[in-house]
Amino acid sequence: MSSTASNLPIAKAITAGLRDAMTADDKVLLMGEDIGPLGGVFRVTDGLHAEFGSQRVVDTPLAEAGIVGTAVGLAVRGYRPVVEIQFDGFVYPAYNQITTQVAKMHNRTSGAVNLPIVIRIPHGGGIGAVEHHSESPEALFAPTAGLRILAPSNSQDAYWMTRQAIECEDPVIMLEPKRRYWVKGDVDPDHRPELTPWQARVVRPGTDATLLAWGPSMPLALESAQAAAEDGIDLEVIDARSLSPVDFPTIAASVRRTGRLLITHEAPVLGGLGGEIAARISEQCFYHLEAPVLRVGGYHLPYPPARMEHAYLPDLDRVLDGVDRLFEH
Amino acid sequence: MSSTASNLPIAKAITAGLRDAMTADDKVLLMGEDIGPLGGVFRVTDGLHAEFGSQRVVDTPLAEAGIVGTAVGLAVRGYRPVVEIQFDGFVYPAYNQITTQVAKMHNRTSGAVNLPIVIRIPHGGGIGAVEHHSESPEALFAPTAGLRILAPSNSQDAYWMTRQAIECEDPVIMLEPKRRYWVKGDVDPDHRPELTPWQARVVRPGTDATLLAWGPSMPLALESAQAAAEDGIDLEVIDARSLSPVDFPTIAASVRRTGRLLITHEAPVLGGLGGEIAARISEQCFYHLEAPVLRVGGYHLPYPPARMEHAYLPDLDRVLDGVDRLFEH
Amino acid sequence: MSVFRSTIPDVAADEPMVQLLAADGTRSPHPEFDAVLAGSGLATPERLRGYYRDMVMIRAADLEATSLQRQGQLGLWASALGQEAAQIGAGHASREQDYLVPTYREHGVAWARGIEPWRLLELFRGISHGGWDPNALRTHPYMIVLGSQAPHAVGYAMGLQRDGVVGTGDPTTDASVLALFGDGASSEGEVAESFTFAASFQAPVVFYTQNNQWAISVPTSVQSRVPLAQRSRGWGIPSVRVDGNDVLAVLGAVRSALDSARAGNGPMFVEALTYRMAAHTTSDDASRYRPAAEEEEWAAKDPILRLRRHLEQQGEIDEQYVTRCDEEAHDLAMQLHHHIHGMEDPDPVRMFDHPYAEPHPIVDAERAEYLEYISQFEDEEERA
Amino acid sequence: MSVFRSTIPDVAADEPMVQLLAADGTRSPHPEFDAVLAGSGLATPERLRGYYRDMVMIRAADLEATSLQRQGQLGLWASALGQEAAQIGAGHASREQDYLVPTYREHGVAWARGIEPWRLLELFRGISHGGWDPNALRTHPYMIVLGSQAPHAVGYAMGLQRDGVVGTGDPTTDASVLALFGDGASSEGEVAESFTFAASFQAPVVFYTQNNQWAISVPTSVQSRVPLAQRSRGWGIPSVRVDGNDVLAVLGAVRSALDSARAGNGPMFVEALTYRMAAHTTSDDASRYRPAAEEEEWAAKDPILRLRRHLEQQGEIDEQYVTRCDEEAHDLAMQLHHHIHGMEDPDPVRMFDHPYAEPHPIVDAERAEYLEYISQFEDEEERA
Ligand SMILES: Cc1ncc(C[n+]2csc(CCOP(=O)(O)OP(=O)(O)O)c2C)c(N)n1
Ligand SMILES: Cc1ncc(C[n+]2csc(CCOP(=O)(O)OP(=O)(O)O)c2C)c(N)n1
Ligand SMILES: [Mg+2]
Ligand SMILES: [Mg+2]
Repeated sequence: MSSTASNLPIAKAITAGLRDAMTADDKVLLMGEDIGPLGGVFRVTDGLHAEFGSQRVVDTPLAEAGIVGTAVGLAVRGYRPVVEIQFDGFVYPAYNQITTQVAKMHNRTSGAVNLPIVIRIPHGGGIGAVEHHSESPEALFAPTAGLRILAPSNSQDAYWMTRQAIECEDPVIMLEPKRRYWVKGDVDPDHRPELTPWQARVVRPGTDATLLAWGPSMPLALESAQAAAEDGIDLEVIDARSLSPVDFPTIAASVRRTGRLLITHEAPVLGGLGGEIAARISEQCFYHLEAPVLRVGGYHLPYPPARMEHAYLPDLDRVLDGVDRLFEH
Repeated sequence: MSSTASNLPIAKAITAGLRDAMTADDKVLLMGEDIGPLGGVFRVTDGLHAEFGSQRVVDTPLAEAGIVGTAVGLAVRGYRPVVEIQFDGFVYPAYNQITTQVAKMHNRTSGAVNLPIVIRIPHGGGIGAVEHHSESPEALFAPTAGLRILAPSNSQDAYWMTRQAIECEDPVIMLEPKRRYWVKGDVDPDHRPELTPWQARVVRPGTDATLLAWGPSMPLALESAQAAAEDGIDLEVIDARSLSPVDFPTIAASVRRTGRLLITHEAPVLGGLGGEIAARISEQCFYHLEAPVLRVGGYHLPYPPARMEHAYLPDLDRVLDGVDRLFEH
Repeated sequence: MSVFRSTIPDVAADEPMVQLLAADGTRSPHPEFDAVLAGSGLATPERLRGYYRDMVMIRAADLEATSLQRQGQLGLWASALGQEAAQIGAGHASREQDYLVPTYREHGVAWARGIEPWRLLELFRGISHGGWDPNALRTHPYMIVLGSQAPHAVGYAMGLQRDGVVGTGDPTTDASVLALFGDGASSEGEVAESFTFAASFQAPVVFYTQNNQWAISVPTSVQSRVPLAQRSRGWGIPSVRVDGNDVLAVLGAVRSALDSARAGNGPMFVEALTYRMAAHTTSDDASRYRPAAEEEEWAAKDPILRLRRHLEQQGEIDEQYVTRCDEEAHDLAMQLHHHIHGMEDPDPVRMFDHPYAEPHPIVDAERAEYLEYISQFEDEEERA
Repeated sequence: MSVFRSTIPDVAADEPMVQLLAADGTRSPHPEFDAVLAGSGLATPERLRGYYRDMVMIRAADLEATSLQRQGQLGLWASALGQEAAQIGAGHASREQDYLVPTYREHGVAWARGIEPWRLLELFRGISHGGWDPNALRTHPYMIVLGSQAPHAVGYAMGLQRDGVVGTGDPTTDASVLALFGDGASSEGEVAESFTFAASFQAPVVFYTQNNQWAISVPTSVQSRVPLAQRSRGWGIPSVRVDGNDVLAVLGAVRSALDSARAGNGPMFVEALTYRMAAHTTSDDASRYRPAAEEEEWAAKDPILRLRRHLEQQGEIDEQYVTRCDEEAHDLAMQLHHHIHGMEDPDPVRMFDHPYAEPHPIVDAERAEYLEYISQFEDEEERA
């Protein structure tokens, strides 16, 4: 065990989580493109190949369906594969395996087979990349029963969600906030957090409105709350943390207090996960809502070229504009 | 041109639409598994291979990514490929091509290349089938910009949407209501309908609440309205018709009149397209809604075995229960 | 010949086919496979009679299933008629510790692995999506999304490597995997990726295609211009084409490939040339795309008749045995008939049982909602 | 040898490599490709000097792009250093009417097709996702999702068949398609499916892999245990391995394959063995996974130097020409430098321009919303 609290960037917290999981259970193995000697293009598996060897840190052929599909077979055989998809935009060749196999095998076997597979996906934009490197595909996976989705936003969650996703008997997609990989935070690997990974966290209590975000959008949410506070608006900020299942009770409880909800995510608003959340909260908090649930997110466009992404991504002004609109009602 | 109004099952109306499109434009060609001499497993392409030959009605190798991917190349070369995916559950191997290529090529080429590709998918459940044959994947495609999605619910729409989807310069996914393929209806191939394919249709005007559905759920929606009428509740029934883009103005206008909205679809409620619609309508009609937007649909489960599907699919009782709940508020 | 052309066989369609039993039951020698069969004890007269019985039994079950479907008892049935030798042979060629990864038409393989036919029928009836424990029976569930099972097979084989049960030199404990897919499914990219993984990691997996000439209405020639057996050679995966209606050729090829794989020599590929005698499924009408003459031609190559003729020629089977097999087969069919007709529909609440292995709040809430909703009707019924 | 083993080459790694120019510039004869080169006029001294110039130019552009990236002017750059012969050769081997389907590292191919380097740089700068008209330049956009372009190439080739411009006997109007992908991408299932479609429909497409030894940090041996050239033979697609740093071998192989395809003889596959001299991209650190010695070994096989030596040996190039090429290359680099440094960022509203070809109410509404939102700030600025 890493066994000492420390200050780590999110990427390194995941590395530590992987290392500790591999040490704790020799059925855990890593698979993916360039995760071996290179340590992954984001260096998340840095050092693990040297430490655990090529049977447990496997540089695979370049074929995402093959990676996820062989992970299924390994899981049936009793292994706990942790798969790295290099970028969000390259998960789609594995979409069939994830949607029809990973998600459904437990159900297909009437519960006889568990598939404790973790699919790690660096996700989101804002890194000035070329096409296909900045996607936010959460809504393309969340509707599929059998999958779980986690989206850590800080180092402590990154460490523990990695551990807990690997321990989970269900398949888990981990959406890692790629543009925050190098943001540091405290990690305490010795004390299992009280919150389960499936629970949302109220990161900043507030009274006037609720602001919900996750993963890479959390810093923006907190920054927005601070700015709003300067304008006299006290926002309650919630980190959704789990995107499947979404912790609706925690969100609803907050909205019942504040009467207003703004959701922000990088994915397009149209068809984004915010829609499902808005729909449920609108239903569950019908009599508490003083304004419609609003969303600030990407547009219904292919993710734009890097020099335009600042206008596509939610930013402080757009979130504050959303907050203002919450109070126009 | 078929040139005479007639009474046709939905499947045959699509056949007629394909035939007329192929006659009108020799760049139109059909591709898919078993669409040639067999006429497709649902016989939608019946007779077309004999009529147009194997250069225009192409039995392809059994590889969905290859089918959609070669359609992209044909479209770049100036053809208008109409692709048949045999069942909804088998579209996922082509998901990468659809999501990263079909949807994005026009944008990627800064508008230089159009991809007038139609992807026909028999969709939905209720046919007593084995696994993977009863899926409702609309929410897995609707978030992706660049795609359009049509869901005809009757023969006239089936004919004309086929024609119009093929004429459209954008790629269109046609979700065909497989369990209604043999339901007959009038088709008038001579008069282009006034409504564009992208508009919703108020199928039954009503005053007390709006019931929105599409494709295979339309008969249920109408049946429900009739049953509700007997209970003194006058439902306005809307056929969404286009699922991308959804015609929000028509729906919102109705809800502003009725003050209530129930959405029913076969896909799981959680993460279904109804969520996005509920979220938008809740926002746009905030002051008009007398009850939260409610949804009746599938559960967050893999589509169940045939002998349980009746309990999974929305039925008259569940929709009426939803209607009742609209008035509990 | 050009530097390009010289790289492929001159007449690519000329792929030899290993046959040990001719259609009339005549036995030809095949030094390599004969040795395998002799060494394995897989071809003793007693075993051969057993395969005959197996094939008769599974064909009876298959025909009964078709008639159950006609009676509305099954939603669908995918008949394996004509493929009995290819399936019974492959099933028995595998060893106890091997893991088999089937498609949806592997009734003979399932039978050989000890999976009762009613479990298959359950699936086609629409009771469950898969009824057995894959690890207990060392057989993957029936798989419907074509080709998707192939990487699972390779992954499982990679697991065997990590478990240290490959290449130890003891074939009674070393294990390997048999990955089954059809001629049509061979075109799926996931199958190709499976070849890549298997070759790169030298995984102990044998790919096995029953080339039954058709993928629904599409002939194999659309999937490959050259014999399918050649496909894997592009990865350096050795392969062979055998007569799939010849149980001995299938046994020899599959056992020898599995044993090579378990010994640590990497993947192999076997193409068994056979014929789907029935329509694709009970929903299909084969007369729309293939001539009756073709069906008749293949009827003459029937794998069951062939083995019986061989056993008769060897004097290893008598009328009595044949009759007993027929009777047992009839009994099996009757059992299936009664079992299925007597089946009650499952309580739909069971659909909430296994979406997840761990508790899930949405599923729990929806289950509760469903039960509450259903209870209204029960209340009504009670009141009525 | 077993019936299995006899189906694959004995030592699979023994794949002959066609080479016309040795590393030191020595020319060896190759009757078949010599005839192709002679017949096509592709290897006149003038053309060869042209290729030399092309390679020098594109290398200069490439190096400049790397430095522009270091200056923060590009988000990323994928250098093609070392692959100039493989790209310039393939580009020029294609005929005007052919359609080329590149990946994201095809700068030499783009150059040969008349696509100005600044258009490539735009992409890496993050101005657009693709700036040219594929039909006008008969070159597909740069493609990033590995392998996804391969079926497009086959589909385009199927379109050529339907247009009647294949196999008419006139190579000056008959057309074919060149589908490019890397050694890494060759593992993607979509590439395999492309082989299947191309073989089944005998589409006029040539698959072309620049095996530059690496897929980021993963050596080609992980993608295939046997030489990649052998892959396509599993489909009966003839193939050849050539020295990818030898522009003559590339020209001969690719032209002869394209001409065979356009003549109606179906697909072919060419593997060009080359080396990615730089890191994968400017984000990559190659020292983490490959030894400097390897890079040095390949530096000695430099394709540009090789052609120059050959031309020198033939007395077909002089110091003056070399100097002029260097000067032109320097000018090109300077032009690129100024062009890129002078570039203004596009108005983000342009992101709403091309999601759809036809009007779309959601896009229109969101564009309007965006403009209104933006106008607040303009108002503020005006007020300020
Ligand atoms: C990915 C996918 N695409 C399409 C189908 C529909 N389908 C079911 S069986 C079949 C033909 C399969 O042919 P083959 O692989 O030769 O197996 P066989 O049916 O002959 O046993 C098709 C197209 C499917 N099940 N999965
Ligand atoms: C489907 C997909 N998976 C992963 C990636 C990330 N990626 C970009 S380039 C690359 C390596 C490609 O290697 P190769 O095909 O040999 O081409 P090269 O870079 O050597 O030119 C990888 C893994 C991608 N672009 N697409
Ligand atoms: Mg078949
Ligand atoms: Mg490479």
